[in-house]
Amino acid sequence: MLDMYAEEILERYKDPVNRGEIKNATAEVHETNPLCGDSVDIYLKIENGKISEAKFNGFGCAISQASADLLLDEIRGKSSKDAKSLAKEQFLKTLGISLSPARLKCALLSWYALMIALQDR
Amino acid sequence: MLDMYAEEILERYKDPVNRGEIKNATAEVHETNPLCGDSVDIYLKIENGKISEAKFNGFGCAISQASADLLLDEIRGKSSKDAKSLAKEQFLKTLGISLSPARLKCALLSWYALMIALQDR
Amino acid sequence: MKGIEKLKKDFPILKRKINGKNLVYLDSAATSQKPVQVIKAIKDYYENSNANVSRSVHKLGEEATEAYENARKTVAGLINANSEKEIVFVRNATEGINLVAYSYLLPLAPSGGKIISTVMEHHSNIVPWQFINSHGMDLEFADITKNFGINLKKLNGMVSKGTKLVTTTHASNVLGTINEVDKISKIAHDNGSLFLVDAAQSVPHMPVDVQKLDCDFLAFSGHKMLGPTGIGVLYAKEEHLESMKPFMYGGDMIKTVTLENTNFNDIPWKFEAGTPNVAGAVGLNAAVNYLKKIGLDKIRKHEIVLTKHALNEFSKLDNVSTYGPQDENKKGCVISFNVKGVHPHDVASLLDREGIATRSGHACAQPLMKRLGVKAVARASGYIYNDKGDIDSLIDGINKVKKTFGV
Amino acid sequence: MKGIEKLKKDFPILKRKINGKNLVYLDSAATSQKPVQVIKAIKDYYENSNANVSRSVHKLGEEATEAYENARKTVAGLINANSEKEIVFVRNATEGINLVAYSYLLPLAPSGGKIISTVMEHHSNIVPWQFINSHGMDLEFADITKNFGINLKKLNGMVSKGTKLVTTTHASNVLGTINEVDKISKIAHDNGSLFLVDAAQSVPHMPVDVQKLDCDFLAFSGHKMLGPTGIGVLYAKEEHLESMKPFMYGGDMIKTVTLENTNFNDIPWKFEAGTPNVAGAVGLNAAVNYLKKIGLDKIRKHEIVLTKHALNEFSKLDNVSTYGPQDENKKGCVISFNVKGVHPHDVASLLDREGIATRSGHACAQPLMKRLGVKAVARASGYIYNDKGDIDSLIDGINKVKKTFGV
Ligand SMILES: Cc1ncc(COP(=O)(O)O)c(C=O)c1O
Ligand SMILES: Cc1ncc(COP(=O)(O)O)c(C=O)c1O
Repeated sequence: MLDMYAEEILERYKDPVNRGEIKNATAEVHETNPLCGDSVDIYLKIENGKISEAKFNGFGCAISQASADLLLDEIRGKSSKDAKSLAKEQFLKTLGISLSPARLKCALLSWYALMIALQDR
Repeated sequence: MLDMYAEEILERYKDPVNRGEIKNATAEVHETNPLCGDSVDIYLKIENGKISEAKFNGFGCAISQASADLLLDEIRGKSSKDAKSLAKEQFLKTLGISLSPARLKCALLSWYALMIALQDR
Repeated sequence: MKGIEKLKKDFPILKRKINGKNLVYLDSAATSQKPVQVIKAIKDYYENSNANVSRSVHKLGEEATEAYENARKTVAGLINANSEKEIVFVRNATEGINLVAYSYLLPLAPSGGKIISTVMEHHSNIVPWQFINSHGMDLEFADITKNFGINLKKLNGMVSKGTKLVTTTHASNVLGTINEVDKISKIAHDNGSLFLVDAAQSVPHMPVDVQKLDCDFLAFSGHKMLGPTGIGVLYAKEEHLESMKPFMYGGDMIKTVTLENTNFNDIPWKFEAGTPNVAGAVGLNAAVNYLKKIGLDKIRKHEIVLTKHALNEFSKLDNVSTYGPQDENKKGCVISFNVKGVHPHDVASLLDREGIATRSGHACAQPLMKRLGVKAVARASGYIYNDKGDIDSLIDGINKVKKTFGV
Repeated sequence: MKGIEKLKKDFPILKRKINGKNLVYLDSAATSQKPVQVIKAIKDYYENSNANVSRSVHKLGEEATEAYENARKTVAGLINANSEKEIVFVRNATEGINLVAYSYLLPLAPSGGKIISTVMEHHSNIVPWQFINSHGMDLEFADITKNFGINLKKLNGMVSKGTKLVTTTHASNVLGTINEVDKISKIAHDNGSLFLVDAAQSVPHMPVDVQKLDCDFLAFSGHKMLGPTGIGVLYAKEEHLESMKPFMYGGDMIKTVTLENTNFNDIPWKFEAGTPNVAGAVGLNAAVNYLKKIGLDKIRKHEIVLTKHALNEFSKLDNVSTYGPQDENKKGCVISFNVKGVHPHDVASLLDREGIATRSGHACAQPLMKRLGVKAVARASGYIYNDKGDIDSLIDGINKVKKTFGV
């Protein structure tokens, strides 16, 4: 398990590879954690049932932002069906960060946004 | 100090000497302790500023009834002014019963009634 | 109960001398004593994990939050709630009932309808409804039968389509009567009314299953079930909690606040404003675990044996009347009584000299006193740490009272 | 403070290791830690005197009642109330404020009028007033000045004859600002309004005299002043308590109950329905005695020294902003701050690794966050058991945070 503040996570936070907007996105979701003010916007372009492009914008702690960045790597190129079946536990495993209960919400913010974005797909 | 259930108290409870009513009383007060349902009615006949007759009726615990009986012995024949100046502490001293805090209220029920009865005298 | 001697040892207070005599504590219907396990849980919490809950990312905060939410799960398990979301922590049963009054019934009151309670209730299940009544909703009280149960026939006749709430105590704190709450639940629901159970005297003493009872609300107090003071529980079906308005407002019960507007938190936190009684929940958790380890069915059986013995001994006393069912299977371990010609306060004071703690007065049930035609009663009530010897001490004590007063 | 090392020893939790490091507890504005004296008082109560209060004639009941009412006297003495009748025990400051909302303001709301609070309040002093606002009374918020105090000029302009309540925190849980409550009291009273003080962050830390402040209501929590969770205090002037409606209904708050009608009890019991948190009051009593023994003025002086040191050290840190007055004489020992580019949660998580407990988030003051133009803050807050060494550990910790994030 990675430390919450492992180099890899901090790099993702400081230099996210998937940060940005998609102009003509086919799905777009804004999700917040009111308790700490964290927010992410997820943009997807879904073509022929496949996620061809994925970007996010947002504000928040290292965990919420880095995990959003990692999540989009994980689902890009997948069918929306496959992406939708990504279980919470599976995603946390992929993240591989050792998280305290209070910080779980941070790590899952983008995953919740993704699930909403894919709801009717 | 007398025990709460000394012979003298129990005698007063079982065989009060001042129990009864005064038909043409000049002062009459009904006082209750709603918490335990104790009640006393005090009847006084005040002539030329002097308490010539005093009776009580009531229902309640040994302490409330015996102390009512003792109180009337104490004030009969006194001027209403003197009776009115009978302080709470003084009366308790006269009673001479060792009382727990919860039972103080019982002992003082008749004293409160008396003070109300003498209010405007 | 086997091993009751060992169990008594868990309760430090039972070693106390009162007026030179061993304490015989027979006032558990008022409040229960606490085992070392509960006292220690509170102490350990303050010595190791104390912090504010819910909003913290530091270690102590996480431990405190976990301890608090864990207590909620334990309580949900005890009464077989569908989920811990249905458990709201309050101060005591009284606050639980007031929460239902304010959050569910007060908004309905101006448009009428009816609440039905009973004459055998504790003041806490009467006075809140008089408050709602003063805001426009009718209030009626079901009577008791000569067997000291709720008159179901009459109750059935009282409930109508406009009835918003039927409420009754599960077990009477005066008569001991264990009410047929499953039947009352059906009567309420058949008429579209909700059903609230005052479980202050049942949850500590017997298995209670909210799903079997099919009640909408159920309230009880931690302090009567070996737990600390200052913590109680309101159980409510999830759908009700979702639709009800908040009760108290402030920190922790919100999601977002602006000067203009507030979004409330999810249930159950929506109903828990401000810093909760965390140590209270921790103590209650320990109490429930203690009770579960013995087994609530075993506790009930023990109390049936105790009650039977008490009823039997009381029946031999001249000039002593008792109030309540005479069948130990139909009542909790509560004996209310009067010695002829002796005020209950005098009974309790004289018993206290023998080290025997009993209650005297109206037992917070003045309407029931009136219905029974008495001003007050003396009351002895037992729990897991009492044995037949305690009942025998009580009977000896009553005999002394009788001798003192020459009855 | 002289002898602070000796004093630290009174707090068992401070011996704890967090992630292998000594605990440095800097989250007392959320909740305080408890000295052995308080923990022992609770334990002793349960082991020796536990019983239900008010209605009992047995020995334990008398002892419990005395302990409970004695706590009321101790609290009345602490804040110099006219009489212990003016002390109502509640769960926490939040419930105290809600009591005023429900019992005093709600009945007035339909006929209009205005409540004035401020933008620097804790949610507990905002959301209850939004509730009253929804019943017809206006609600306005006074702004803060650039020195993080309440803008008295603007406040003065807002108060009018129709103002029913002016309310403000005595000390801010975010900025530390100690407000000029005596002046605000005068502004309120000159306009015929009542004045409520949220004293959750002042009573634990400095001498507070309700007669000098001349406030109508004052609320605070036991758990922030070395006392147990689940007990708080509402002070109110006797005349207000006398005329106010009850809040919760049930046992203990009544004199007589019939099915038709209820006579309520005298103050303060009229406002305390059901079995109270007796052990909580006993613990609070011990906490107040502990604070008084040290002396509230000495505690305030100690915190001024600590705050001065903290302000000084923080001012040397690059890329770290703080929020609140820079004058230690004008603020409590609360430093809210942000490290540039680092979310407060990450600050707190990283500090936690060093054993340093701080808070992060909106600190239950979202409107103030908005006013300050931040989403959240990290917050360190000190109390009697903290010393300069703790501040130095914090500064070291923040430097580590900066290094980790390359700030
Ligand atoms: C200024 C202020 N007011 C009110 C409160 C609420 O206190 P409690 O949660 O104990 O009700 C707090 C504590 O968080 C506070 O800091
Ligand atoms: C039947 C019943 N209901 C309600 C209550 C009120 O409990 P509490 O005072 O803990 O709120 C009691 C306890 O006295 C009770 O016996």
